[in-house]
Amino acid sequence: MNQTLEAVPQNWYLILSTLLFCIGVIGVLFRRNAIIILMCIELMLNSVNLLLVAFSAYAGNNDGQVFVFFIMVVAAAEVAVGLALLMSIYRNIASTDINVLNKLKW
Amino acid sequence: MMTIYILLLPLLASLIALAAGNKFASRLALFFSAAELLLTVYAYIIFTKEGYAPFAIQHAWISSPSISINMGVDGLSLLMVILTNLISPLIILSAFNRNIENASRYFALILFMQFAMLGVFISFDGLLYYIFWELALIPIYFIALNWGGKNRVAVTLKFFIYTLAGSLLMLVGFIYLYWKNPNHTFNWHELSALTNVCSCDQSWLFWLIFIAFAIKIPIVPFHTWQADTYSESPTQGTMLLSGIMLKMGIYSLFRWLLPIVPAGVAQWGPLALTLCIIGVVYASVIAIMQGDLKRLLAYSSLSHVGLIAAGVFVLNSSGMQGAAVQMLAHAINVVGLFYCADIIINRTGTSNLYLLGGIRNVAPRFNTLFMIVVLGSVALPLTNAFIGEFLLLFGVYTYNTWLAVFAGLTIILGAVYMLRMFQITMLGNTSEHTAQFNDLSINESIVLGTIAILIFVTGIYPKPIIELVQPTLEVILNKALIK
Amino acid sequence: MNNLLQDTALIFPALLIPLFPLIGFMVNGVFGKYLPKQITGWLASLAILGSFICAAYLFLNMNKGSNINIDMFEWISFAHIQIGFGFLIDPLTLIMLLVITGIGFLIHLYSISYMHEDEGFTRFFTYLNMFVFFMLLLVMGNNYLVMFIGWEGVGLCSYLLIGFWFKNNAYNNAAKKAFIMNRIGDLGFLLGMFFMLFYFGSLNYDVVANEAAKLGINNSLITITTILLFVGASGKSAQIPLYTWLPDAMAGPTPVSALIHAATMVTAGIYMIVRSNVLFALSPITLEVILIVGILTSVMAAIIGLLQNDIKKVLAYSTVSQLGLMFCALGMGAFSSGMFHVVTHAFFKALLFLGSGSVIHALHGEQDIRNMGGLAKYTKVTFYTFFIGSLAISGIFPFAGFFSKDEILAHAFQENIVVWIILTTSSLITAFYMFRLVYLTFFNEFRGTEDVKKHIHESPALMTIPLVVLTILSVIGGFMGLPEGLGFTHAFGNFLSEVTAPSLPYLKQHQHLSHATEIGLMIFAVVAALSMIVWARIKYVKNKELPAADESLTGLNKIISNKFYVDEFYNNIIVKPITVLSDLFLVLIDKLIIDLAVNATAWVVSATGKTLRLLQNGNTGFYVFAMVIGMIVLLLIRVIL
Amino acid sequence: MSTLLYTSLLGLCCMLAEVLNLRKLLVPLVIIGLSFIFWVNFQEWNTPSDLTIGPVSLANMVMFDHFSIAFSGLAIIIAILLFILSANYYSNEEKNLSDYLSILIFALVGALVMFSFANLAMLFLGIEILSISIYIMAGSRRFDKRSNESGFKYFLMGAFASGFLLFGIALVYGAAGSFEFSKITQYLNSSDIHPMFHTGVLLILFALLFKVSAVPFHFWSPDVYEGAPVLITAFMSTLVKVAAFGAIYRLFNTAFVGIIPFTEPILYAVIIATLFVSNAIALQQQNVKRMLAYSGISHAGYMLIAILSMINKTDDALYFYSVSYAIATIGLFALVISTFKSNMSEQFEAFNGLSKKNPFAAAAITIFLLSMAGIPPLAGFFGKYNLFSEAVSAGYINLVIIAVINSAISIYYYFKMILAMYTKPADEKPLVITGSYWTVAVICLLLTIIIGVVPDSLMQLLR
Amino acid sequence: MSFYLFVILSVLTLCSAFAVVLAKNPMYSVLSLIVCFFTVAGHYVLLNAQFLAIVHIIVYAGAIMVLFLFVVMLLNLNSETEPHKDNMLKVAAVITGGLLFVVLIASIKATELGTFSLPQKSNLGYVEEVGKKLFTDYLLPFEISSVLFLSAMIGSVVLAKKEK
Repeated sequence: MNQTLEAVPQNWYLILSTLLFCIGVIGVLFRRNAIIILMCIELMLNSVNLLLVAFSAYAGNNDGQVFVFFIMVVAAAEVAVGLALLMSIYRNIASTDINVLNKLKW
Repeated sequence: MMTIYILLLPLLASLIALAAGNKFASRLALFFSAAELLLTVYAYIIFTKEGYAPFAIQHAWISSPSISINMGVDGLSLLMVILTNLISPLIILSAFNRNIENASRYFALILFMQFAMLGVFISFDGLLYYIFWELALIPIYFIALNWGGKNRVAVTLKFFIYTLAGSLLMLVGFIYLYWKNPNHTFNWHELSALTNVCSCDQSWLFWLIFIAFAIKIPIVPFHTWQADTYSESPTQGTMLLSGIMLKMGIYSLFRWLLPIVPAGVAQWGPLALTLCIIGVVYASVIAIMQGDLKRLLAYSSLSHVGLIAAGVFVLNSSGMQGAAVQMLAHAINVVGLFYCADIIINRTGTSNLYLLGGIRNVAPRFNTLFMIVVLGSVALPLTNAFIGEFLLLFGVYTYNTWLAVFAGLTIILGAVYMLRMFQITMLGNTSEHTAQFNDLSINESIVLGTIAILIFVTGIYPKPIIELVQPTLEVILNKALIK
Repeated sequence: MNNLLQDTALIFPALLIPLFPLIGFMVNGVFGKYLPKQITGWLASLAILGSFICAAYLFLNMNKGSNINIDMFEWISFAHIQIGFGFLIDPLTLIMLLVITGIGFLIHLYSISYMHEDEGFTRFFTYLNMFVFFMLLLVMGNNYLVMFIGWEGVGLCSYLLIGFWFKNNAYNNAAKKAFIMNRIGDLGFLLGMFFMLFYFGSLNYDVVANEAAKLGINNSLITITTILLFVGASGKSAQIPLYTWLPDAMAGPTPVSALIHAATMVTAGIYMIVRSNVLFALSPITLEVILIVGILTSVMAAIIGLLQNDIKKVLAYSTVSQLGLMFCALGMGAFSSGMFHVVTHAFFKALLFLGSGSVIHALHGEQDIRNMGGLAKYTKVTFYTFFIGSLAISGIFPFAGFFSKDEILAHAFQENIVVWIILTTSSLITAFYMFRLVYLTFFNEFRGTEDVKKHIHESPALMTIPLVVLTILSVIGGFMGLPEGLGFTHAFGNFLSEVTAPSLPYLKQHQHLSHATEIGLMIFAVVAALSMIVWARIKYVKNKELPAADESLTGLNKIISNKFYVDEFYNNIIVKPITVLSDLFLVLIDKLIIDLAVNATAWVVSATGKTLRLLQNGNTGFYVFAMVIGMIVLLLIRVIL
Repeated sequence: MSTLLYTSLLGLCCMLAEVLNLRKLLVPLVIIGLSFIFWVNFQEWNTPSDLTIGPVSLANMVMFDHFSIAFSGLAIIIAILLFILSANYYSNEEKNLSDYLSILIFALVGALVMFSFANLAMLFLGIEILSISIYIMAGSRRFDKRSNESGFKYFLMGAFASGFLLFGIALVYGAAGSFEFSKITQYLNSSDIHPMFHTGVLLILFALLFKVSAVPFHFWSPDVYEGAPVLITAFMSTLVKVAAFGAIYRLFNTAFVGIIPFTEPILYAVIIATLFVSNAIALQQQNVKRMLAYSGISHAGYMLIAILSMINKTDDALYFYSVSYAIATIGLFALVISTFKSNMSEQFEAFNGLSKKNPFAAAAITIFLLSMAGIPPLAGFFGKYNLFSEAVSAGYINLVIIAVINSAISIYYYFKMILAMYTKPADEKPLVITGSYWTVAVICLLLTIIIGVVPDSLMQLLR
Repeated sequence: MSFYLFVILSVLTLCSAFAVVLAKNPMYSVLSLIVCFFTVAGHYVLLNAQFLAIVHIIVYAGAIMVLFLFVVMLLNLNSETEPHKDNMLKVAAVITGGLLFVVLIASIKATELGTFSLPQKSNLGYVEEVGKKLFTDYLLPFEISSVLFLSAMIGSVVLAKKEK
């Protein structure tokens, strides 16, 4: 589908990804539920993936695509660890609200 | 090698004293400091015969940044070494018969301090010098902290941070010079011969370096740590501080300021000089109304060292030699004064002047020696301080007549506060605090007696001191003036 | 060769002169407490006697024109300047030596008896010997710095002896005041030395004189130098404005007043100026200043003396007044006349003080003349000697004071008639209050308590012998200087001419007064003085007037009696401001400004920490927010830059 | 290369040890293994390691030079010292011991990767391996709410920062067209650089600054340090920090060559903010771990100076500082852990009167603190000295003056601890310091002094 | 054709992303995220990364999102239990995010990127090519990521296992 590359300027992908990234960031800032925040971080990672794939396609080398694999790997590992942490927290405080997690301060 | 022996003996002694346990520490410390003094005398003899050469040590230490163990003893250094090693036994002896907790640590720290200060005086490598300079701060801090008065925690911390801040700035200045030096070393001889540091740079370098010394000396307005620290430290600590440590500052003016940034000195020296002289009068005036013995002495010392520092900045041989002579004189006198204060405070339990009085009635021997020390500090002729003050005031006079008049007020004001102090503590009728005052014990007599003898000997025949430092000071003066 | 031998023969005794008192001081100072009391007193006295003998030996054996100069060692040196430590003995020194050791010895003797009950007996003699030592150093030094050693040394001894009875804080304050006022003068002296050292490169008398002469007359440099030296002299010799310490100095034991505060130390200022006569002669302005100060001091002190009721205070003000007179002489360039008066004054003032000591001794410490009276019959020797002393000070022919005073007045007459009038007045006032003193003390009935009266007794021989010797000196002392104008040879002036001669070319030269004028002046002075004495007699013996109680004084009397409130004035313009300033510095500048600045730095850091710490609120959401904002800011820095 | 391999294997073995029931011997074995790896690591100092697996060359992924070997050596030493501590620390949690140890060894693998990467992918993986391991360890006290909170906060913010790291990497990739360092340098040398590249670099830098906890990315560190188990706090404050600095230096030194002037104002601002904020807040702390966290932040500020003045090749200065900082911190922690334990408190009060209870421990703590404060002639002094010297040489004298002032401020909070030890009255609770803590403390003490007195060989290592 | 596809997909992506952020119920967030992932996969296909698109769906939608879903349901989260920030903070969050976007774009200065020459290899995203790359150049990261997985695995077990 080479037409995509001709039809869509690369910058659009850049802007799209950046926008997506920023939406992820907004999500992290916006929500208090730790799970949703985790999901928003996934959103950020996805925007990066999209960007990498786009660059990869436009530049004609697939390093970016390979890199996406690693990001996926890491994302999966992070999610596993993160959710495990979340579970153990939930056991203790029965909440996923990050505002409750403020015993450590000052 | 001589230099190394002189340097390391106190360190060794410090470790031995630490290991010796509380019982023997004091005697061992005294023994070693006496041995050190003998060694110094020997060194003096060699120096008069063979000069600088046998003392120079140049040994690689760190290759890059290039820092070497570059030590030596020239006339000025030797004077400072003599000063240190002369005062140290007195300080140690003065701690005898005092009930000191953890004596072994106490004496070990004093000896360690001696070691560090000797290092300052004999280092000819900037960074080595700096290391010793900082190192000297640690023992005195702990001496004051562990054996000090009620307020010691806050006061000593202020002292420590204050002085450290200053010296760190000096370090920055040194580093800058290091890079300016084409050979990239801290070697004093090279740094003092640099020609590529423009006066614009020297202008701020001067302040970076000067502030460190100004805090240590201290020069008004960098002095506010002083009175508190002096009055909170244990006596030996105060003696170390006032007797030797502040001389580090003045010595450093000679060694590490004048020849290193001569253009900076030319630009800012007058201001520094003015500060010094303002300090002389300022501190004297404050001392006049002080009601606390140690604080009074602290301000008096502030006034005296202000004049000494002024002698450095007048940049003439009279002033500089006066400063050198007066460093020794002031060390002897101020140690004597603080020791007398200690004796009084120790026996009466108070340093409040207004609770004292009439000690002369019950302790004539103490009175005589105290009187001599007081006379020494008011610079009566035939005492050591007179020579110094004469040369200093003449130096200032040579620089500027009006400054000399102003600085000369010290001989009036000095008499005012010293005699006032003497009168209030010693004369009149005894108070309830002083009625049971015992006269001096043997070790106290020895310390004060030695000090009294030193006061007269150096006052009547100061020529050896002057001759000792003259060549070095000429060199420094030339370096400070030529560029 | 011969010369050399002779020199060694002279150098040795010359060196012994200061050595004896030094040894006496050291032996008494170190071992005094192990020796019996009397021995220490005698030891001290003998030391001075030894010095006196040596001085006399020198006086007899020294050839005219051959001074003894002994360079002992190099003392202070820097750059090209070297200041040695050495002695110079010339006629001026010799005169001073004889006066110091001679009168010193007599006073030592007197003190053995006077002080015998005092617990500080040994200490007293130790100090006295030390004083003599420093005084000798002062006059023997061959440069200004050695003089300065003695100068400050005698100041110290004065301090120690004024505060001899150290339990009394009033005495201690007096001692401190003396020392500090002297120090003020010393600063002037020191600065004067700096000028000499800087411009002449030396402090040796001869070098300074030679170099100064090269600069010529009326050079401002010399004027400044001499003014500064004069400040030093006025401190030591109690001239306006630095005279207030001397009356207070009477707190010391009476022999001390006699020796230090009358005969020797206070004349050091005059000695110094005579020593630097070339310098002073080169500066007419300074001489004017000295003259004015001398006149003012002389008159003012005399006036204050009129209303003093403490026997020693009267003598003290009279001393100040006489010193003023001497300075007038110097101010007129009559250096040898000044010196002459120094010597005669030493005789009769020492006599008067010792006499007063004897009176006080007899009355067990009573010093207020209102409580005395009629002592003539109880203490004959004291009375007669004191009476002769008073005649001498009043300038009655043929006693010592007459000649020296007359010489000065004659100079004044030549110089300026106004000066002469003032000085004569002052001298008449002197005659009046001296005899007021004599009459109130020795005549009429005793006014003290019965208890005291019972114990009145003449002093022992050891005290009266010095009185007698001094009386003899007061009588014949004047013949050293018979006026030249009347065809006599002025022995004193001749002897001193070697010292004063170099300054002659720079001084105004007056024609000699005619014999008639001179004699007329003399007669006038004597008659006037006698009339003053008579008036005093009428007032105090015949009419039995008594000085009023201090509280009842009013108007001018009150002001005079309170010494013109000078002390209060000084207190208000110097002492109090310094006290205030001291607190101001400490509280305002030290604590409030400097320390506050230091502490404020710490406080600001700490407060910043406290505030910033609140950001660390434990809320992850906030942290993320902060991070993002931080990134935005940092990126903005990049975008903008 | 073999270092990486062996360490990974050691981690695996450690896991297996659980199965083989070797718990008792586990710690000694791990230490022996690490010591061996340390030896192996320096074997490659002069002999370039074989970078092939079969026919595949790894040269564009990793690069083992002196820098990476030296830093790897440091990381291994840190790990060894901390593992010695762990024997006692985890003595009542034997069940999980092998898990914990293997996770920590994997963290070490991550650190090793961060020293030797030659490709942004490796960088990313290294960071993530290290971070994820530490997230886990920070939260490893499952029933301790503070530990939970600590772990989760770290995780959440770490993942968030990773997002920025990746976005930056993507932008760099987009501009340079590759993740390989050689290609990136080629790109930097060849043509005019697209602004996207710079933005990418900055975003990567931010993520790394987050790892070293520089202001304004520092917020996690005090909380996490405080909540995490002490041993892990020690791990974070030493290994993680050193690894992150190694990575930053390597990245900017070998990949983004010449980009430092571009980041100058940002680094400048960050350094100043870091120094002031950390020191100012540290003054207010009552909790020792938090204080150490802030002190760690300020040390990060100093170390960033080395990055800023990189045109001078400051790796030796950075290395020296890392070494001195790490040994002082570990030594401190060794003694602090015991004190915490015996007092059941992590406040300054726990140290009251320590000089009377145990003068040697007090003296050792004092020396560690003095070294951190940069008092000569301890190791920390030369660490600071080198940094300042390089910065002055690079022309950042104003910055150095600011750093120096902060150095003076830092005295205050270091001395707070010293004051507690020397001036406060002692309480009754005895202080028990077991063998392994002593061992580590003494080793660190000796190193601190020896490196201070004869710093030359260490300084020359990277020259 | 592909342009319109791009636009549609992009809009979908962004809308679903916003839905993730804004949804009251966590469950809806999860579902929107899944939608978002599918649209991103669509972009991959557009960009010739077919293999990656598949993997993406498998890993994200199939594994990760299931995990999320699982947890959300396990913890029984719903819109009632959902904590919300103040509106102020929400506005601030949006503004901050917007600012970040602006700053990022500004610093990227999104001008035309370097030209690329067509035709590109269209098989770039095939399994073959990607696999080749992964097992040659990227062999080491591939191996190393196993360490990551190991660590994460042990960690998850340690953290989540129920004990005591």
